[in-house]
Amino acid sequence: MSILTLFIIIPVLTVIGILLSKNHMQVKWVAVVGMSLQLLSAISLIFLYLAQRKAGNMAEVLFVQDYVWYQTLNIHFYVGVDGVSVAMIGLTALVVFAGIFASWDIVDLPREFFTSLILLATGVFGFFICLDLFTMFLFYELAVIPMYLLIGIWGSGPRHYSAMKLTLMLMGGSAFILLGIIGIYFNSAPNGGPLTFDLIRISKEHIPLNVQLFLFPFLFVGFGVLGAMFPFHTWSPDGHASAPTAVSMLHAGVLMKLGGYGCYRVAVFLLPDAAHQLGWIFLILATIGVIYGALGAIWQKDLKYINAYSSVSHCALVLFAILMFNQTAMNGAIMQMISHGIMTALFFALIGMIYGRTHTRFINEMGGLMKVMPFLAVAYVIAGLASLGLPGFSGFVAEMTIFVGAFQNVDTFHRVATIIAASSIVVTAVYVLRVVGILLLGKIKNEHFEVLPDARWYDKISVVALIFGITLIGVAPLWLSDMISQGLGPIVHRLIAAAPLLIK
Amino acid sequence: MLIMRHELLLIVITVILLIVEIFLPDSQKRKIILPAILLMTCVTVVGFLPETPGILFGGMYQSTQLSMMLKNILNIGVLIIFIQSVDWLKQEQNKQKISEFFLLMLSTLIGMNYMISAGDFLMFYIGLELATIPVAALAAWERMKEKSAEAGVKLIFISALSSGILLYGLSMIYGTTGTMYFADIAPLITGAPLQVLAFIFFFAGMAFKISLVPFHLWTADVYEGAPVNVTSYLSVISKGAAVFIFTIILYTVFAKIAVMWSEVLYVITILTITIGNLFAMRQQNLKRFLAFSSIAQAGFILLGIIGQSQLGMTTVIYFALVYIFSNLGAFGVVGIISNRTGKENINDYDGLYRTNPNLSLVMMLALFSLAGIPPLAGFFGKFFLFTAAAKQGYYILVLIALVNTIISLYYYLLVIKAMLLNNSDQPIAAFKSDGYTRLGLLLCVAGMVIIGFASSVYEMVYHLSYGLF
Amino acid sequence: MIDFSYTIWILLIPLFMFVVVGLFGNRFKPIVSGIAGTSGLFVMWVLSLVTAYKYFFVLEKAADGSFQKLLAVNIRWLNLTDKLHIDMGVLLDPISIMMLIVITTVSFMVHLYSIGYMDGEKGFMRFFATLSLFSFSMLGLVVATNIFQMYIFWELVGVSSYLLIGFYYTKDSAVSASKKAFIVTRFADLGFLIGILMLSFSAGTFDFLSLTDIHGPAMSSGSGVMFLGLSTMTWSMIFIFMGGAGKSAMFPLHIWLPDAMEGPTPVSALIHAATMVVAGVYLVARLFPIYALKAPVALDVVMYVGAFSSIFAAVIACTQFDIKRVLAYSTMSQIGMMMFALGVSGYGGHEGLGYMASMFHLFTHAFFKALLFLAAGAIIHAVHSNVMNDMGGLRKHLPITHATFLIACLAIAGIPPLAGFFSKDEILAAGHEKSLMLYWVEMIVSGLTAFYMFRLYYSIFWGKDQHYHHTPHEASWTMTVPLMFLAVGALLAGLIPFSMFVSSDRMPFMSHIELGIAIPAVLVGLFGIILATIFYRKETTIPDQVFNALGGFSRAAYRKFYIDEVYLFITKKIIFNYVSRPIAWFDRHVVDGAMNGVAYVTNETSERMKRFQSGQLQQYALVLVSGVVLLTLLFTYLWTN
Amino acid sequence: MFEGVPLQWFLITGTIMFFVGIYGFLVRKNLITILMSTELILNSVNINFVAFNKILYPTHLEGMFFAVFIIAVAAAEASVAIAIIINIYRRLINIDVEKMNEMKY
Repeated sequence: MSILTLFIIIPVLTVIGILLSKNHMQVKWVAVVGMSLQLLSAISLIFLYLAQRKAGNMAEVLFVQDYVWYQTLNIHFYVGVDGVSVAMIGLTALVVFAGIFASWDIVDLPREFFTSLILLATGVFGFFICLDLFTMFLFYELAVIPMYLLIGIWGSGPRHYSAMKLTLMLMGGSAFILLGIIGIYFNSAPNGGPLTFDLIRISKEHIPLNVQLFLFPFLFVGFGVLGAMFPFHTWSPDGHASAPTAVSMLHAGVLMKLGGYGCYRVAVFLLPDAAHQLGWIFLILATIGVIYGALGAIWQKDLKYINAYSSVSHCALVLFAILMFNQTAMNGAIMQMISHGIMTALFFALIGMIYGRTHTRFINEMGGLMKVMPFLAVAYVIAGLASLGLPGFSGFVAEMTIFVGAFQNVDTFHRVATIIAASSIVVTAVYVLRVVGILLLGKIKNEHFEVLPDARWYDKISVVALIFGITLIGVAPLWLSDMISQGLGPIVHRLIAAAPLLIK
Repeated sequence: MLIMRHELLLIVITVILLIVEIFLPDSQKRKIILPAILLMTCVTVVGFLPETPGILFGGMYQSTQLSMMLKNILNIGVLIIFIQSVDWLKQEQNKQKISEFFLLMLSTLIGMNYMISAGDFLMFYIGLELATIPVAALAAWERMKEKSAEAGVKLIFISALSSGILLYGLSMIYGTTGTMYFADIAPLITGAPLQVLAFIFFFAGMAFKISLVPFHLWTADVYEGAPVNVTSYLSVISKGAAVFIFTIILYTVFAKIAVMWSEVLYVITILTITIGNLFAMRQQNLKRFLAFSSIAQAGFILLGIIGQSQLGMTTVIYFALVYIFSNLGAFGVVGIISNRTGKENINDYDGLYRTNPNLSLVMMLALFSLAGIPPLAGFFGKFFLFTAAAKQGYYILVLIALVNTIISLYYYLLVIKAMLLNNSDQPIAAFKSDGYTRLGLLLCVAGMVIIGFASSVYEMVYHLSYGLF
Repeated sequence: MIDFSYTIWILLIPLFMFVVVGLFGNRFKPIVSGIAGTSGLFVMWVLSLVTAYKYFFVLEKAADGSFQKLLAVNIRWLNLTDKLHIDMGVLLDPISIMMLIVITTVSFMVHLYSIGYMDGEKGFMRFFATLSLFSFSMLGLVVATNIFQMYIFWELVGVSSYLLIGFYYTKDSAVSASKKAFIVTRFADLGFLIGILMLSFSAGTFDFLSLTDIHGPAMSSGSGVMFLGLSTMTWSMIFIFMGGAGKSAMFPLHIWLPDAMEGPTPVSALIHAATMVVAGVYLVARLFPIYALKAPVALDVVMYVGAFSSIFAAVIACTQFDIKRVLAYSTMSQIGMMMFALGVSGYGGHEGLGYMASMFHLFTHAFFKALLFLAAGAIIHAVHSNVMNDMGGLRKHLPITHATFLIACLAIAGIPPLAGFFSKDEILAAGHEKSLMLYWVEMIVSGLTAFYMFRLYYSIFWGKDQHYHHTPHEASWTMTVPLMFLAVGALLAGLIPFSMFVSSDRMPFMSHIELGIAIPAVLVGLFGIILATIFYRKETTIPDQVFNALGGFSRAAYRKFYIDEVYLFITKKIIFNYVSRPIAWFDRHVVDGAMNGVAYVTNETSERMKRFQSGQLQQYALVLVSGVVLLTLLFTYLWTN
Repeated sequence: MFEGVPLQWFLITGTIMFFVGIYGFLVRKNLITILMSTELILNSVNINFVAFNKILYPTHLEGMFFAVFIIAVAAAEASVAIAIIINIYRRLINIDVEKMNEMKY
């Protein structure tokens, strides 16, 4: 019975508790308790993992646990983590924890809300701990579907449209993934032996090249949709704009990471040769996405749209880094996922809190909030600085790792792509400062805002937790990056085996 | 003698009910409901007792572990339908005909059982007709409604036509092989043009029962016109039985021309899934809506059949099982609501969750299961179907099917949207459904949730099924 | 061997100050944070003086008699590739110690001054918190052991400058100024980053020690031609200089500096006169061996940019009326001279005169320019305006300020024996050796400098009184003491035998005043002063006549040669309207439209197809039968041949 | 009595009946007539069976039995159909198939 199973059990128990609880106060507290436990077990998992590694346990994945589920199809419930998944689990736990507090004000159907929220979280955790393609996919869809209800019922604006669009596009992606997974399954034992969904086992095999070439686009695009890859990103602005606070947080913070993680863990890891042959196409798309999202954000007037587009840009940077196929860049990709996860969650939390007070998200209608709600305003500035990659915050570490890593590729194509992508940091500065300038600084435009309250205790908890996260990583990144790069070892070796000329 | 246990038991209880019906005074007709259900329960339970397979009537009737399991599946389905229909049967206009409902249902069930364990086309044909004709009577159940009568007419006439075509095919098979026994026919199937023609006629006949495109047009009308419980029966039980026997015959009798019929299925699958979904998208009446969704589902089932392997047959049966529970769940909700309020349109369901949370929850689960959303059983069923088809290398077919799952998800979400997202100024008033309905729905939910997780079900099916190679 | 590891406290103290004051400052009375910050700076000041003494006089020299570069502290911060890793630490060598002294001194003075100047401002606490953040990042920048640490603190310096410029955040001009400053420098930093990427890739290290080791492998790397016939090294150096130019407000990235004067005056004194703006010069000096030995072309770029910026800024400075803006442009021009000096310098021995001169000028300039700003601050504090025309005859009211201001003016005008004279003389000497043309340009610049400084001086302290709301008076001692202290610095700093401590190859050498250079320089300076005296000693119409006589040129100079307008056009018009807006539109209508289009088409098909079902029994039968027939035809055809 | 009559003749007759039945099913408007056309189809099948049995496989009587059963089942089918038709007639006083399109789309 490994610790990992807790990450499924705790949420399930929490959901049951929520369904049993009487009034909505009780519901919230059950959720808080459950997710705090989750956070604690995530932290302890990180420490256990580091301890194991320090103890010299060099196994590819730790805390392994393997149950046979479907005998004949060789489907297992097979969990285990390496550095990467540990990091992602930590991220998820943190964001969910903050999300619970950020959605403290939910009055309409709170029980259903928290149930779906935690179901979503369950899906995400499951996805990160599973090493069996089938169960991974199961949890993946489990994570996507509650989105529909969460946005549709508790959302704002054109919520029905956005919810439907988001769900259909993501499910379209998962349809591609399903095809890819089945394809991998039937080629999982090219030289005899039983077929398997076991990710580690497959990664030891060598799938025939033509099959890889056929499957890779499906898998990469399928996950890329969730990773907001240009041009499949359009669900994200609408979805974010309509989603309630906590949902935007989880969605941008965690769910979009499933895409990047899937691209890395399934598409590139299992189909390295195809990745090398077809990678350039998606690299172009990713590079476009980076700059495109950033430029798109400049024009927006709705806070959530601005943030959604910046998310597009940042997540494109993740794919960009993954497609650089070397240890450093991939390390950066993972760190970028984590950093962007926390940071964007912080953004959406703040936007939600501001919206909850001013009831508008249009920056032109607001101004001088620094005077009214200093706590939120300062937090927003911090988030902004983190997002434009200021040293001392996680964003900087991630981006620099990515750029240095990407620059290790000698050829002009990668170099140019890198420089284009790097230029996004300027554009990011532009739109971040634009928002800060219009929204927080300057004079108060609307005198009704002068009396608005500042953050309340639960707001503060969620904000502080997230800020702590980005600052911790930003100030002391070494442990994280080392942990991740341990996890990256196998995939990098596989990639090098696929293309010997790559520099590690 | 006990080999024919299922059928005999059913016949017995049919007779019992008949006698009780005769001696029951008009005012007391309702008293028959409980015993009927109890008897059916007994049959279902007894059906699970182990039994050695065997052959009767010189091979006309063959009972195997597989066929017994299929019969059990059907029994469960019928039992749930019985439980679900109580609320409806108790209504005033039905109180004279309660026992007829059970009698007709049971006789069709008998027919299906014979059909499933047929070893000979004659037995198969008799079973088929026995399974079809009473349903027409059931469809025309509500004498006061034109719709119902119209449904009956459409059903009986189209079925007559299709069985005529089917028989014509059979006659040609007889002409080319000189026998009607499956076992004897199988080796004599050579793919001669006449046999091809025969197969296509036979296929058309079955396609009508399974309501595959382009033999599906009757479905929606009949489903809409017939009473909800009959509709659910049509969409689940008779379709399921037809699928089972169809698979068996394809895998045994027509094994030698598998290459040919898999091509036919390839085309028909694409047609059925796509057209079924496209039709379903814009339906307002929930029964029509579910009719088309069930057409699409039938198309998905073909994916398993085309798999041609043991895996394929397993997934077909497994999916049919899942489908029974999911669809019955959906129809159960539609039924109880239409009984209580007479509303059957999607936009009548606006804001249902606010008034009847549990019903809409069941409905949501059922629809999610039909759409193949984890962790409900439908997800596993669909996944295995795709696996089965991909095993034969039909990746393109799988891709098309996958794209269609998105469309289907869209229209299932439309209903969920109505129930949970929309707010209506006059939603369906909150009402308390009776114990039977609750029980029925509970069984469905249990089925949807458990079957997926309990891999043992799948394993059992797998070990009883067989494939072509 | 002396242990210098205590120097880390010079970094940690301000960081600690920032965190404590930032988080808990509002718990106490504002003044507490002021005192805390100042005392903290005092400690740092003492520490750095001690360090300087130990380094220069106690620590034994390296084998070849040069001052050694030593890593006082070095901690692994992040692993990138197997070769590249980012460290955090303290690097001690002559220039870093020189910068330590400059920064701590000026910063200490400014802290002290601000207690009086910012008294009663709301956000007093915030001011001091940010100030200590700045000190932390600036010190971290100068003691950086590797180029990436430098980049990190470079960014931090940028942001603290952003926060301080935007200190009065309710003033829209301040907000936009801070935004402008940050974005322009950020743009430059992009160049810096790309430069770092290239350099580190070809040299395989971030570490300054191995980068600037003239016999090391890094030196021999990246010499392959990359683009436009220039080597990788050259390109990376040019890009890195782009970063430096951004911070040091070199043309054409200077536009943020004048607007930055929106910030409180002490901030202008500290950040935008003495310390941060010279970071670019420091950066070039830090990588000087590479520039000199590997990338002469890049060094020429530095030279020309520096020269042009100095003359350009000097001209504009003559036409401005906002005293802080005049000072800002003069800063830009002085920094231009420093860059120029680096540009003309060679490596090693007397060749490296320019290097020494530039550092020397950086050192002296810090004193008198900080002094000028603080004095200007005192004046503004007294007059509540920073436009020349509201001033005049202040010498009676503000004697101390007047005296110190005058000293500063003389110093910057290069009048012996004040600080400016020596450093500027060295620069001109170095320039004279390299290229005569640029030497004369710099001559003109020093003339102009003298002119506009005294224009400023006269129009503030002479002329007749304006009608002030209340008679101006000297501010509290906390403000005057720093003035006097810095004045002493401006008087004496030049007498230090600078070349004995700082030189391109850290090898002490004798530099002496060449009268051939010095005398004309002083004459030019005096000429400028005299001219200014004629123009502005009393109210005359000569200036306006000259102004009009020069016509378009002077008007252009007054409008700062329309550079701002050009930038505004590019950003607001092009980027905003012709790039971002179309993208937003494209995203909504094309990309998203495609997705919605699919959905729409499907829906329509379904709507149309539904019509097929007419409800006619016989039509159903027809479809059924025809289905059979079609299948039959198709497959009997397919299979029977 | 039928000696010498080749199989084809029976089959052709059967086929003609089959298609006549289908034609009738598709074009006649009166439900009863349509029912009769289905009977035609079934009878054509009967002819086939009997003919095949008599001429090709005279040893067993499978075809004959099949025909008998078909006749029986057809009778059952017809009875149910007619019952429903009567019901229809009660509701809307005619049995024109084209009137029965209440449910469509």
